[in-house]
Amino acid sequence: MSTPSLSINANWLTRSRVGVAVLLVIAYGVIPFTGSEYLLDAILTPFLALALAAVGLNVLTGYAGQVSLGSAAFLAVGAYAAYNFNLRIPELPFLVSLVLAGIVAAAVGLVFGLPSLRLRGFYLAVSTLAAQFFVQWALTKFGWFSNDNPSGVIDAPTLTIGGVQISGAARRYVFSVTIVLIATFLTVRLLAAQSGRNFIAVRDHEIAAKVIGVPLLRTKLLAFGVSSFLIGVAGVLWAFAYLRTVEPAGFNLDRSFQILFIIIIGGLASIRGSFLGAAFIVVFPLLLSRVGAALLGNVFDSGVLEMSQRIVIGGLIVGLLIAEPRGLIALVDRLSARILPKLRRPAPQPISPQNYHSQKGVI
Amino acid sequence: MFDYQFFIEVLVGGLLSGVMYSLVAIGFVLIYKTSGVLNFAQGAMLLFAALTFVSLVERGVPFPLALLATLAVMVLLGITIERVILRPLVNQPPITLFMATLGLSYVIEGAAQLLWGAQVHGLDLGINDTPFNVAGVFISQFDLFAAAVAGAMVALFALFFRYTRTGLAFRAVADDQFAALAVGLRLPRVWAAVWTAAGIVAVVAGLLWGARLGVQFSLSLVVLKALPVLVLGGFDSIAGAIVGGLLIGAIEKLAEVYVGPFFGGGIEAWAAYVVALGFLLVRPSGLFGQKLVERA
Amino acid sequence: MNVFKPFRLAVLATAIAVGAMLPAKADEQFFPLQSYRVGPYAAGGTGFFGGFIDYLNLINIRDGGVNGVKLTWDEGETQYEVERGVEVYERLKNHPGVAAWNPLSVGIAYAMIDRITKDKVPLITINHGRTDSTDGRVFPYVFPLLLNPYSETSGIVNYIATREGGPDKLKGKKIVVLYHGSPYGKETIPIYKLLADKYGFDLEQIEVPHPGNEQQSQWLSIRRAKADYVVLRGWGVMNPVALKTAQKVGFPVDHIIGNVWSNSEEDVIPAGDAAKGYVAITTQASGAEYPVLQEVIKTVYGAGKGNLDDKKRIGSVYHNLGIVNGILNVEAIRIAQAKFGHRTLTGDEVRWGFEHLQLDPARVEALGAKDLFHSINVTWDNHEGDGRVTFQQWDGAKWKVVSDWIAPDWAFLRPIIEKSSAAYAAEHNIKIRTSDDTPVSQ
Amino acid sequence: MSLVATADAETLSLTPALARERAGEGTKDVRVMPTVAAQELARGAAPAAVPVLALEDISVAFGGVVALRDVSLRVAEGEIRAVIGPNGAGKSSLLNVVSGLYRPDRGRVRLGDRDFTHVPTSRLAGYGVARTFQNLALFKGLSVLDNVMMGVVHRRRAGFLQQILGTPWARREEAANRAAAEEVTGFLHLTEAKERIAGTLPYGLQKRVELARALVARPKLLLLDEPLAGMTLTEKQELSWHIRNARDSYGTTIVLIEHDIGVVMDLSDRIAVLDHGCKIADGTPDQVRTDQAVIDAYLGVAHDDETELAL
Repeated sequence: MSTPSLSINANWLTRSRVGVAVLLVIAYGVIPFTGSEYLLDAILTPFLALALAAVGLNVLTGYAGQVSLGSAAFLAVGAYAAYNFNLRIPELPFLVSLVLAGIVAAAVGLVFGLPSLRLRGFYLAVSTLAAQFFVQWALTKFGWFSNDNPSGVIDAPTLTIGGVQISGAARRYVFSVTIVLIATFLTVRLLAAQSGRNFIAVRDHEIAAKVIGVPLLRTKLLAFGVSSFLIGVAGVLWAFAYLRTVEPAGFNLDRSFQILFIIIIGGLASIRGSFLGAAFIVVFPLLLSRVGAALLGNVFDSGVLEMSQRIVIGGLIVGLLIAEPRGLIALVDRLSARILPKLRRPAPQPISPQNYHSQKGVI
Repeated sequence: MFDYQFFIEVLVGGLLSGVMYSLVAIGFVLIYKTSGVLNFAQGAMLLFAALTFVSLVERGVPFPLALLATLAVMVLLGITIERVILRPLVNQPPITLFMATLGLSYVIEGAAQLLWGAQVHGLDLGINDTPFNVAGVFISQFDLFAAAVAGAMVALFALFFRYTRTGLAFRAVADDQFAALAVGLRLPRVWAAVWTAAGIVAVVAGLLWGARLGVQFSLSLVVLKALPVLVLGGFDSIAGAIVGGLLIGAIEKLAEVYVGPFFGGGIEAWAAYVVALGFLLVRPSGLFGQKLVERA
Repeated sequence: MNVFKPFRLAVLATAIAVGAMLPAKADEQFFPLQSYRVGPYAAGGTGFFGGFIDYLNLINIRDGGVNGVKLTWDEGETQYEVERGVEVYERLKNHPGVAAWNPLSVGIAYAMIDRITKDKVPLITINHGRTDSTDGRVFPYVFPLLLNPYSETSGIVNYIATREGGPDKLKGKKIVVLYHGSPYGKETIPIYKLLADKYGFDLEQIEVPHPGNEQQSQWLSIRRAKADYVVLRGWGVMNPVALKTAQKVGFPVDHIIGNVWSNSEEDVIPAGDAAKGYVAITTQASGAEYPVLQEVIKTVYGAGKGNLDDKKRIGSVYHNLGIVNGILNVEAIRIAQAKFGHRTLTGDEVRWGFEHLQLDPARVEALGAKDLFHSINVTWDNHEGDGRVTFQQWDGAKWKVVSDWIAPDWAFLRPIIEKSSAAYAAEHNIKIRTSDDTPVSQ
Repeated sequence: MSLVATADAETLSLTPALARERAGEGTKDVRVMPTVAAQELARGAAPAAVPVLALEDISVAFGGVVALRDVSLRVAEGEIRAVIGPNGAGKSSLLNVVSGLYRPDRGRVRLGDRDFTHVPTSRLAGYGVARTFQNLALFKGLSVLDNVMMGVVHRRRAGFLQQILGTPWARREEAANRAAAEEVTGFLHLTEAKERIAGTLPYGLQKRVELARALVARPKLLLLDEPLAGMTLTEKQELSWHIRNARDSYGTTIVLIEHDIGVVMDLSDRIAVLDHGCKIADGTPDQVRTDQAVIDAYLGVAHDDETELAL
């Protein structure tokens, strides 16, 4: 019997003040000082960028039910837009370039979101592939985007925000975590408001939503716009805080699938799920290859490890979809409900369970 | 002046490579038509089939025996996929099933490379590819052979669907799974048969594409060539897969040769998708796809 | 209470613990390897890194290391993806005694330039990478050994000139460059234009979108343009498909010239008989008959430590590239040890070694690599080292050398390189070095 | 462009085609009374007030299958108007035409003084029309309260940015809608389950939530598509009580499609009977019960097995 989950507006932000406070203390107090450069630069910063992209895709696919296979294109638009704003208008402070890059990504998202009114399901998913290939082609073809660098690769300059140079792993991490927390907070507020409810209405029963007066096109375009904005900003973090040099091939179809896997594994329509999924996708392959190398030593070369890793991830996705379609977050919630019964509010007296579909409204 | 001969050559080349796209698209249609699942793992199955065949041939197994063994392996793979992955997910929304096939494609790609290694293999089907010169227009022997094979396969499927009992069962399940169930069709057997057929299509497409590209990891990327075909022809129609393939093949090549230079070349990757998308906005369920009647 | 935190903390704790577990030992020179053995470019990765490791094993088994300093290495799988390459870099950069980085990937190399310059550890991009990194004054720690993309282009054009009977015969000839739609592929667009203006040949550059498994329209355009020669600047599946499609449209395969990343056995085998007669440039000849290869077979594979699973690939183009890259890395260390002492060297000392890596044909012969590669002459401001190239033709079973050693037009290329490196220096405000002193790291 | 009706509707006779073409756009308020409706009024077939809903010769067919053929129906203010008929008689199609989900091949739909050939579904809520669906169109992922609040979504004007920033305007709208939802939830005795996710509720409760969502906007016209389907007897009695109470407290005009003849006979003021897409009878419950055509259509099934529901 799946425990009755709570409604959208009892989101975890308001429900557990303590939890959020502890999270902030760790994020700003503990990690920047104790974390090694490897942990900060190779694990946490990519995790934060991918988590923000996953939150963005979750708004579109998890909440609004519009499947997109082209999210990597918006990562790329964000990265290249920020690079060009920063390069061609030097007097713009970087944070403004970041927001403008998000807006450009949102605009591109709107354009490729237009077909969503007439198309549904796979047809829409395939049309988002048009966005993926077109953006990737445009970024390599037109030299202007990469400042006419012959190979199309952009070198991200060192960031300066308010005079402070963001160099060094700790500062890059703090910059990323601040951007991600602010963006996620605003997204949670949007999802808890009427627009968030409209997303779910369009996802669960588009016809009923239309009859009661939900503006379908505006809601879908808002979902595409907000989603692309968040993914665009994640693209800026990926290019400026993490890799620091970026080529269009880095935002290929595998990247789109990676973000999609994150929200499937983490949990559709769940912000915490997006973070959990991103943590899993970034850390799991590293752990697997380290454990594999440690246990099996050099019996197997890194290629065999890589391939077995691919099987394990693929198998896990299928297993999860069968065992818990609502993703890892549902498992974590179920575990925590058993381990910390006293902390959770006593659930209302259980009404006979109903076989309810795999939708979930909790943030 | 407009070089007609060259135009014909590009067109014929486009149509013939379009047939190769249809080969992959048919695998998708078979499974989507009867179970509503968009099997994104079709590409990985294609790679697995080609890799199995070529590895057997390289280990000295004679041609026909290797072909039979590969067919057996793919049939087994098809049935296992249906049994292990799709049956437990049978009443999940189509998007969950689509994502399951994504996960599945990772598993198959990993298994293929673990089992047969990651080297590149040449695959010679014994068709030398010196082109015929038909009135100055070069037509490739291999593509003609591939077109013949694809044509034969489509005819085979058309007959199979129309005149055999199992074919009838396929069409019944495609129309309405519950009605078919009610009539007493054992769905699991039908789906197992469907996945077997898809396995066979994967072998044929795998060998032809493998001969064309060489058997290697990027073989599974061929799937991306088939998606616009499905969008144009409709996800649930074999005829759509063929006509869509021809159209996409021709449009892709003509666009690259004639329109490409204005964009600086390399537009093939997205041209097909944009054409399919444009067509879709006019007819949301593709050329032959059934128009979904929204039941309130 | 936020239930999510304990789970994330556990993950962070393990990551920190694993990161700090690396053993520290004296008198070892370490090579971090960002290798790729799977995915679309597995052929290149397994061959190159196989050859490199085989040569390091040879030095350890036969000579007990370089003057007693044992060579060690650790592999991290990157699947040719930039962020995986960066992750392996972050993980291995603090390992004691890092000698040099050899990523063999354009994307990863670009991402490493800033990082290794700060760490003062040399980055080796043999036969590829940024052309302007040849200018040691601006890129003190980057070494495109033997051949940078512009020299390769000049080498190819010079070879075509010899085929046509002299540079003046190039005028009016039609040359098409078919390049892979990626940073690597686009790197040489400007230089081909310059050479076309210089020699007066007609030039057309056609892009093949990644992955390049469908080239019908590109090759029909080539036929329409009535090209005399096609330069194939491909990578991965694009190469065999190009050769098969050329056969399909009736283009003579011996007029296709492969660049240094379309010259391996793995590029031609899948194309079958369509590849017979195909010519490709190389800095290292193919074949296992060279003394150093014989020693590798006898000593390394004999001791069961050979890295290649498929023994038939010993002596293949990629394998030999790995062997040559091993020779250059080891000799650079040997030269640096002569100055700094027979001990584990710092990255900067190894950099000094590379900047004095001069192996004339006689020394190359002493290393058992006569005719495998010609020579190298690296100086503090010329990090390429004026490598010479030769051309091999595929006869359906193996490569046969069909030209003697050709020298690219270095004098013509140097000013172009310096203009580009000067722009890079300005953009990144780098102080241009004036002599071979230890570069100050900005 | 809004065409102001100058003279009395009688004299201003637009050719049907022009009226249909202009009204067909459906976006503008066209206050024009085509001649056909005028004659009907003259015959005094319905109470003098303008009917809340009027269907004139509606015909809908899918390929060969005829769903509705020349069906006319008039619903007066405050009336509980039932539409009954055997399976496949076209009842749901009728509601789908009224709510604009189907475009009729022929005929016109008049909502109050607006006249359409194809009703613009997205503007239904604005015209004060709400409906429930035959097979439960709840938003399973939302809580009960959120589902009900969706019923008044058409009143929201504050943009998404204002919602994020929580401007006073946005907060006021949210509070107003929440209050309306709380009130209707109480009205339908759902308060205790209002935080629960709609998908986790039993079927009977979910039907009630859908009714609450339809009622929250105080619609002038409520279309109920088999609200009692699949319910136990007690649940049927409860929901019937709520339906009648909605009409009595809020004065909502209700079009009820229902199979349970007992409930229909008891609840409705007038009943229309459809069979194979045609209207075969229209009148008070007693008139319809004794109408021979109705009995034939139902083969006498209606009478003997349904006991009189003692409400």
